[in-house]
Amino acid sequence: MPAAAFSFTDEQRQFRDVARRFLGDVSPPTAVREWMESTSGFDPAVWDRLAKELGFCAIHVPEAYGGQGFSFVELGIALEEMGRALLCAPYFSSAVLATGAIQHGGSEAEKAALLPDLTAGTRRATLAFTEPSGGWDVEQVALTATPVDGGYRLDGEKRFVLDGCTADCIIAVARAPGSRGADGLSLCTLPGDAKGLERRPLRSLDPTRKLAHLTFRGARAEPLGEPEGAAAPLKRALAEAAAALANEMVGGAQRMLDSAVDYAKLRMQFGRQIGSFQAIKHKCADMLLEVELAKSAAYRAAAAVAEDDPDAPALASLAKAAASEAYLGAAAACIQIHGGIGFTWENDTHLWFKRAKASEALLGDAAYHRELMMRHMQ
Amino acid sequence: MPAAAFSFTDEQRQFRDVARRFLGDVSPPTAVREWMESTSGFDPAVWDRLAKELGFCAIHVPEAYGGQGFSFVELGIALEEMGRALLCAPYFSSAVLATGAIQHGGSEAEKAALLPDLTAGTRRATLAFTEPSGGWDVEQVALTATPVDGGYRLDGEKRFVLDGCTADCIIAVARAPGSRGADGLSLCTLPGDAKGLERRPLRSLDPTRKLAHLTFRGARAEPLGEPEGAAAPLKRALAEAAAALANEMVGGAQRMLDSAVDYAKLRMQFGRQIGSFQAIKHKCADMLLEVELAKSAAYRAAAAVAEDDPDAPALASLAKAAASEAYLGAAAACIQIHGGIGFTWENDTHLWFKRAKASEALLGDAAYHRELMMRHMQ
Amino acid sequence: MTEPNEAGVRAEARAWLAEHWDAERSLAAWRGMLADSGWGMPHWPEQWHGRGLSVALSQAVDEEFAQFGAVGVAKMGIRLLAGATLLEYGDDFHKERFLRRILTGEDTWCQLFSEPGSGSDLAGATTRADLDGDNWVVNGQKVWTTSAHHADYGLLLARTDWDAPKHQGLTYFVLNMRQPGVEVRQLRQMNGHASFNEVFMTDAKIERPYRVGAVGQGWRIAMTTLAHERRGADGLRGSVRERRGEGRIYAEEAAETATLMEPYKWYPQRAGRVDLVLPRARETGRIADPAVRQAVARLLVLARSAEWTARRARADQELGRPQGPEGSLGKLAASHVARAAAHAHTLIAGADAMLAGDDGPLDGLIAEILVSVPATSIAGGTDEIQRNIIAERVLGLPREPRMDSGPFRDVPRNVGG
Amino acid sequence: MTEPNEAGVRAEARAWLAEHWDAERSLAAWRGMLADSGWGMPHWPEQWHGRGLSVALSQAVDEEFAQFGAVGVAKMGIRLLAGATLLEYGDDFHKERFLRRILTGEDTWCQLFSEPGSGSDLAGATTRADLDGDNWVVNGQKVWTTSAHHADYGLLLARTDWDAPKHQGLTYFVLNMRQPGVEVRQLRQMNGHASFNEVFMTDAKIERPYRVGAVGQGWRIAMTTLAHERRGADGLRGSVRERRGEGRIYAEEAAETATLMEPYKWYPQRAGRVDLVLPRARETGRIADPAVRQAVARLLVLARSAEWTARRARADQELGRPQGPEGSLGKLAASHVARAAAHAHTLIAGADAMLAGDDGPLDGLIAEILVSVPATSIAGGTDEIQRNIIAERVLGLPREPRMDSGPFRDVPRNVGG
Repeated sequence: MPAAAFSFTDEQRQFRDVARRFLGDVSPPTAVREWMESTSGFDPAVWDRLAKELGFCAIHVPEAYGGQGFSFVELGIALEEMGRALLCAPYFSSAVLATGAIQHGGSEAEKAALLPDLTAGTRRATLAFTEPSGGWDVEQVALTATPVDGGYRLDGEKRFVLDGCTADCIIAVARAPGSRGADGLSLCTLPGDAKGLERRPLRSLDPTRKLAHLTFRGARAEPLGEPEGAAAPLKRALAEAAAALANEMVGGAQRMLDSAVDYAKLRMQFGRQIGSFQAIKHKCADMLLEVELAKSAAYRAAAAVAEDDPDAPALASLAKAAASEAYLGAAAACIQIHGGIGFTWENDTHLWFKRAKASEALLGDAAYHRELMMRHMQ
Repeated sequence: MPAAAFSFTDEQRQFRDVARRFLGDVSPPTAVREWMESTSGFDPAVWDRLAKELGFCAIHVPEAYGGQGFSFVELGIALEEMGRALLCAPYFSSAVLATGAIQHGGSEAEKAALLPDLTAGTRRATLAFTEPSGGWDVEQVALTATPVDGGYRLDGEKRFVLDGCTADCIIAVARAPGSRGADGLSLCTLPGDAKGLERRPLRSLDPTRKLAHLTFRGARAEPLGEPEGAAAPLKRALAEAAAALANEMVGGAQRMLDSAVDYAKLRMQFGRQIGSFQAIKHKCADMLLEVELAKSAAYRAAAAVAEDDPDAPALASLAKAAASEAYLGAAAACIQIHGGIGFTWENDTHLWFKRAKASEALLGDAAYHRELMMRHMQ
Repeated sequence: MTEPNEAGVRAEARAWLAEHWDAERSLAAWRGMLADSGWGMPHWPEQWHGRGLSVALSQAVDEEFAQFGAVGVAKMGIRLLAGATLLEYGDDFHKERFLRRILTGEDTWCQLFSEPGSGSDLAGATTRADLDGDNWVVNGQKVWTTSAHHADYGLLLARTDWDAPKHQGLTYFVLNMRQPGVEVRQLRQMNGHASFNEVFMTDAKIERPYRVGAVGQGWRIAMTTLAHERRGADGLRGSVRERRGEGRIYAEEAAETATLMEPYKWYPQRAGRVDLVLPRARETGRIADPAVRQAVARLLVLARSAEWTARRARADQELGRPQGPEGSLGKLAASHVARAAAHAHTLIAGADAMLAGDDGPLDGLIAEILVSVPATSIAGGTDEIQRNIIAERVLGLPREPRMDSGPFRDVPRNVGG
Repeated sequence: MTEPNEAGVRAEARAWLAEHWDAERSLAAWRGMLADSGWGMPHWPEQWHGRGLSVALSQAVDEEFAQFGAVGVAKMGIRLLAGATLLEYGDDFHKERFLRRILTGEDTWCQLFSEPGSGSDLAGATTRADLDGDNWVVNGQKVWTTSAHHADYGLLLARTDWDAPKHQGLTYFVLNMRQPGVEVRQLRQMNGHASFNEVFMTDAKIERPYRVGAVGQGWRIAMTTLAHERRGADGLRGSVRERRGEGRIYAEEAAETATLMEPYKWYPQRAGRVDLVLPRARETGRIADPAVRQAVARLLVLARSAEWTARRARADQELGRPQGPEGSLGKLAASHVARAAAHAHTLIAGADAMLAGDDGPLDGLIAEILVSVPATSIAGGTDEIQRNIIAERVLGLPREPRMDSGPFRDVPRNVGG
C-alpha cells in the first residue's frame, strides 16, 4: 500500500483542526454535563451549526444525495474529534447508522428521497435493529413485518435504539412472519410519531448517548430497499458502523491519555511530580502504546471502508475490538492516575469512562468482534 | 472450613524443611544441568535416597500397600519442594501418575501386587495415556486392546509419556476395538521391555523431564482393574495429577520470585539497586501476588483431594489453571529482571522457564482447565 | 493477680447479662451500664470502662454477648478508632471527656487526615494549626471524610511546624465539628453516591486541652489510628451476632446501624459482586458462550485464590504464627478481583451493560458495579502504594530515594492544595 | 555548484554500471572500484569515497544498483556504523586507514559498548583505558558483542577519567582485535544459539592515534553510533535487491552474507513468527477451539495494529512530516506481539508445545519461538527502558531524580562488574 494510505492528507489534517476547534468550543465538559442531563440529550443549536456550518451530516454521502462526497476517512476524523469532545448529539444514530442503512439498503429513488434531509440535518433518523435479546447479529431480529397494501405492519420490540425517542424517522429491521436466520429480513421506515409505535427512554449507563425502547403494535411502515433482502446490506452497514465507532472511541481514548499526562505533570506527591514516578510514567507509556495501536487499527478500518476493500468487515471488527480495550483501559488508567479525585462526580473523567464502558458493548463487545474477525479470516 | 484446612501443621512444616534441605543438597543447578543432559534423565543414587531415606514414593499410599499413609497434602509439599529444586527424577510419572492409576483403577489384589514395589522405589512405572493427537481427555484414546487369553494385545501409539523409556512398567490406557468416547476403556500393564513395544525418547523443550513415544505392535499386556471400566478411575487419577502438578509448579514459581528479588537487591544500575526502581519493585510485588494466589489454589486442591471432597476435580483444574499462568509469568519476569544475563544459558533461570513452559501444556493448558472447571460448576 | 480463666469469665459474663439485660431498655441507658460495668470493652483497663482482660478473653465475652443476643457498646464507624487512640495517647482529660460517650454512641466521630493536595502522601498535609492565645486556630481542607456531616468530633492531623521535616511537623487534635469555622460538604462520586465529605476549616478553634500527644507527634499517633483501622477491616467489621428477640433496644440499634452504614451501601458493588457472576451467567444463558465461560472461569480462579489466600493468613494468625506474605496481599488482590468481576459482568450483560437504573440488569445493580469498581484500586491506598508496601515491607526491596526530606516549607507541593 | 537532478544521476549511475559491471570480478576488486569511483556511498563526500550527493539522490543510485542487479559496498554488520562514526568524528588518519577497507569488506568490525556490570546503563561502563607512554592500556570486559570472534577492529567505549561525572569520563577508541590482550568467548543463549560474545581485555594496547575524538567525548560519539544503528534497523537492514544472473561476485557476496547473518538466524523466532500462527491454527485444526480463536484474534489485532503503527510512522517520515509518537513505540509493541504470538503458538501446539528439535512442531521451530521470545523485551533496551524513553521524550513526563551524578568514582555500582 502507498504511504498515503497510512497518513492523512494536508486537507484531512486541516479538516481535523477545524473539527477540533469547533467541538472544543461547543462541547466543553460543562456543556456535556448540561446536555447529558437533558431529556433530548443534545443542543439543537449546536446540531444546526454542526450540520449547516460544518456539513458534518453530509461528509461521506455522495453529492447526488446532498452529500459532500468525501470519504469514510473524513467521517472517521469527524467521529474521532466528537469522541474526543464527548459531543452529545444524535450524530452516530442519524449520520452513521441510519445513513449507512439507507446507502446500502435503499434503492436509488429511496436514497434520493431520504438522504438529502438527513445530510442537511433537517431531519434525524435512527436504525432500530437490536432487540431485548441484546444480540448484534442480523439473525436475532424477531420484529415481524406483515405485508399490508404496499407496506408493512410491524409487531414486536426494539431496544438499545440510539436516540430512538428524538429521531424523526425510524429505520426498523423486521422479518417476514415465519422466516428465520438471515432470510426474510427487510428494512422499513416509519415516522418517530407513528401510530402503534410507543417510544420509551432507557436510563443509560452513559448518559451522553440516549437509548430508547420501541414497542410496535401494528405500526404501519414503508418498505426500504429490497423486500426480504436486507441481510447483506445490513451486515455491511453494521460493519461500517463498527469502523466508525472505533474511530469515535479512539478519540475519547486519546483524550483520556492527554488528561492523565497533564495531571501527572501537575500533581505533586512526596515532593515530586507524580509523573516522575516510574509507576505513573510506565502506565502513561502503556496507555500511549495502546491508544496509538488502536488508532492505527481504526484509521486502517476507515480507509478500508473508503477503498471498498473486501477485507473491510474483518478490519472493522479488528478495530472495534482494539478500540474497546484501549478506550476502557485508558479511561480506567486516567481515573487511577487522578486517584480519589478521579472517582468524583466533579472530575470529568467519569464522563468518558462511562462512554467507554457503554461503547464497549455497543455493536458487540471485543470478544464478539474477535470472533467475527476470525470468521472472515478462516 | 476450620483454620487448619488453610495452614500446614507443625509436622507438615517440618516435613517441608526436611524435603527442602535434602533437595537443596542433591539437586543444585549443577546437578540439574548434569542430569538433564543425560539419557535417563535422573541420578539413580538420588532416586534411591529419595525412596529409601525419605520414603517419598510412599507418602500418600496406604500402609497396607507399603505406603506411609500420609495424605495428598504431604505429597503436595514434596512436589512443591521438587519443583522448587527442579529435581530431575521419574517421580511424577511413577509416584503420582502410575501410582494414582493403580490406586483408583486397580483391584485390591492388583494394588497389593503392584504398589509395594513402586512405593519402595525398587520399580518405576508410568502412565501411557496421551497419544499423537495430543488430547488430555479420556475420549482421545485410540490405542486398541484386543482381548487375548486373559490379557490384551495392544496396537497403536502413545506419545508424551513421562519417563517412558526408563520405566520398568507401563500402564497403558487402551480401548476395546470399535468402542468410542468414554466407553470401552481399559487399563493394562506391560513391562517396559515387552515384545512388540518400541520406545523412543522425544526431544523435550524442558530437558529436565523426559518424554517418550511408544509404539505398540501387538504387544501383550495384562489387565488392570475393571475391563472397559477405566474412564471414571482415570478421570479421578488425572484430576489428582493436575492438583499434584499445580503444587510442583508453585514451587518453581516461588523459586523464580526468590531469584528475581535476590538479583534486584544485588544489581546496581544508574547508581542504585535496580530493586529500588518502581518498575522492578512493582513487578516483584505482582509476582508475589500471583505466586501466593496460585499457592493458595494448589494447597486448596491438594487438601480437597486429601479430604475426598467431591469438588476436588474442579479445584484441581482451578489450581492447574492458576499455576500455569503464575509459573510462566514468574519465570518470564525473572528473566526480564535479570536482563540480558537472564537470557543466557549460563544463568539458571531458563531451566525453570522451560519447565514452566512445558508444565503449562502438560495435562492440559490453562484454557482447557478453565473449561473443565466450568463444566464441574455448571 | 492471676489472669482469670476463660470458663470463669464466660460464666461471669453470662450471669451479669442474665441479671441486667432488658430488651426494652433504651440503647443509651444499656450502653451506659456496659461502660460502667466494664463488660462493653473488657480488654480496656478497669479504670476506663473495661475489666483489664486479655484480648482473647475479651473475645470470649463478645461471644457470650452474641450467644445471648445482647447488644454491645457502639463499635461502628470511626468512634472506636478515636477510643483506641485516646486510650493510648490521650490524657485523663481526654479519656474522661470522650471515652464513655464513645462507648454509649452518644457522640459520633470522623477522621480528618486526608487532604485534596496530599492524597496517597498523607504526611504531606497542609492544613495548619497555629496557636493564638489559648486556642489553636485551624485553616485548611480535609477530604474523603465519611460521616463528617453528622459527626460531633473529628480526629484532626494538622501542621504546626513548617520548618520541621514533613513527618515531624504534624500535631494531633480533637476538633469540635459543631462550630462556625467548620463547614462540611458532601462529595458525590462518579457512581452517583455521596459517601464522603469535604471538610473546610476557616479559623476553626481548638482549645488547648484538645491537643492529643505532644506537638510534632501527630504522625506517629495518626499511624496508630490507621493501624487500628486496618485491624478493624476498614472500620466495617460486621456484627456477626444473630439478633434474637424484639424490643426497643434492637430497634434503636438497627436505626443507628442504618444511618452509619448508609455511606457504605455501594461497597459490595465496588468489590465486583463476584457472588452474582455465576448465577447471572446461568440465568442469562450466556454461560454457553465460550468467551464468557473463559472470563467467568478466570474470575473464579482469581477470586477463590484470593479468598483462600486471606484464609491462609487468618489461619496462621489464629494459630499464633508470624504473618507470612499472604496478609499484605488482600488489598491488591481485591483490585484484580473487582476488575475481573466487572469484565465478566460486562460480557454477561452484553447490550444490557449499556443500561442503568430500573432499566439495567438487576435494577441497575450491574451498572452500579461497572461504575464503582474503579474505586477499589484507589480507596484505602492505591494499587501503586500497595505495590510499594509489598515490595519494601514483604520482599525487602530498597526504598526509593526520598525527595521530601528537609524542612517541609521547602518541599515542592501542590499549589493551593 | 547546483545539485544535479535525479534523472541525470540515475542515468550516470546506469552508464557507469553498464561500463564497469562484471559478475565474474572478485567481490573485493569490484568494491574497490566502487570505493574509488564514489558510486558505493554516493552521499559520502567526494574526498572520502563518495560523490557528495544528497541522501535522496543516494537512494536513487541504490535503486539503480538494485534494478541493475549490481552488488554494492559492504553494508552489513557493525562496519557501516564504524564508517559513519569515523566519517563524522574521525581525523584524516582514521579515514585514510579504515574507510576504504570498511567499504570493500576487507575489515570486519564489532561494537564494544555494553558491559556485564552496566547493562541498560550503558554510560556506567567500567572498562578502563589508561595512558602509558604512547599507548592506551585497556582492561575490562564487554558483552553482547555480535561477530567479535571474526572482527578485525572494535569500536570501544572506555573510561579514562574516574573523577569526572559518569557521562563525561568516557573516551572512544578503535581497538585492534587481533592482539594477545583481547580474548573473545562465545556466549550461549537459553535457546542454544551463540550469537554474542564476551570480550575480555587484559592490558590490551591501543596506539594513541587510534583514539577517536577528544578524551572525555566518548559518550557523545557513542550516541552517534547508536543513532546510526537505530536508523539502520538494528544493523540488519536487508538487501532488497533481486539477485539476477550468476557469477563469482554473487557467490562471494552470498558467502559473506551467510557468515554475517549466522548470529541472527533466530531473530525471526524471537519476534514470535506471527506469520505462522494462522496457518498453524488451520493446519492443526485448533482453529475450531474457541479459546484458540480468541487468542489468535488477540494476537492478530495486536500485530496488525503494531504493523500499521509502524507504517504510519514511516509514511509521515516519507512525507517529511515531524515524527509523531508512533515512531517510538515499535520496540515496546514488538515485545507485546512476541509474547502474544508465543502464547498463541503454545495454545495451538497443545501437548506438542512440550517437544523440541526434530520431534517438535515444524522441526523444532515452534520450540525455538517459545524459548526465544523472552529476548524481545530485553535486547536493544528493555521494555522498562523503552517505557522510560516514551514517557520522557514523547509524553514529556519529568525525569526521575538521578542518583549517579558527581564523580563516577563515588557512584555506587556492581562489585566486580
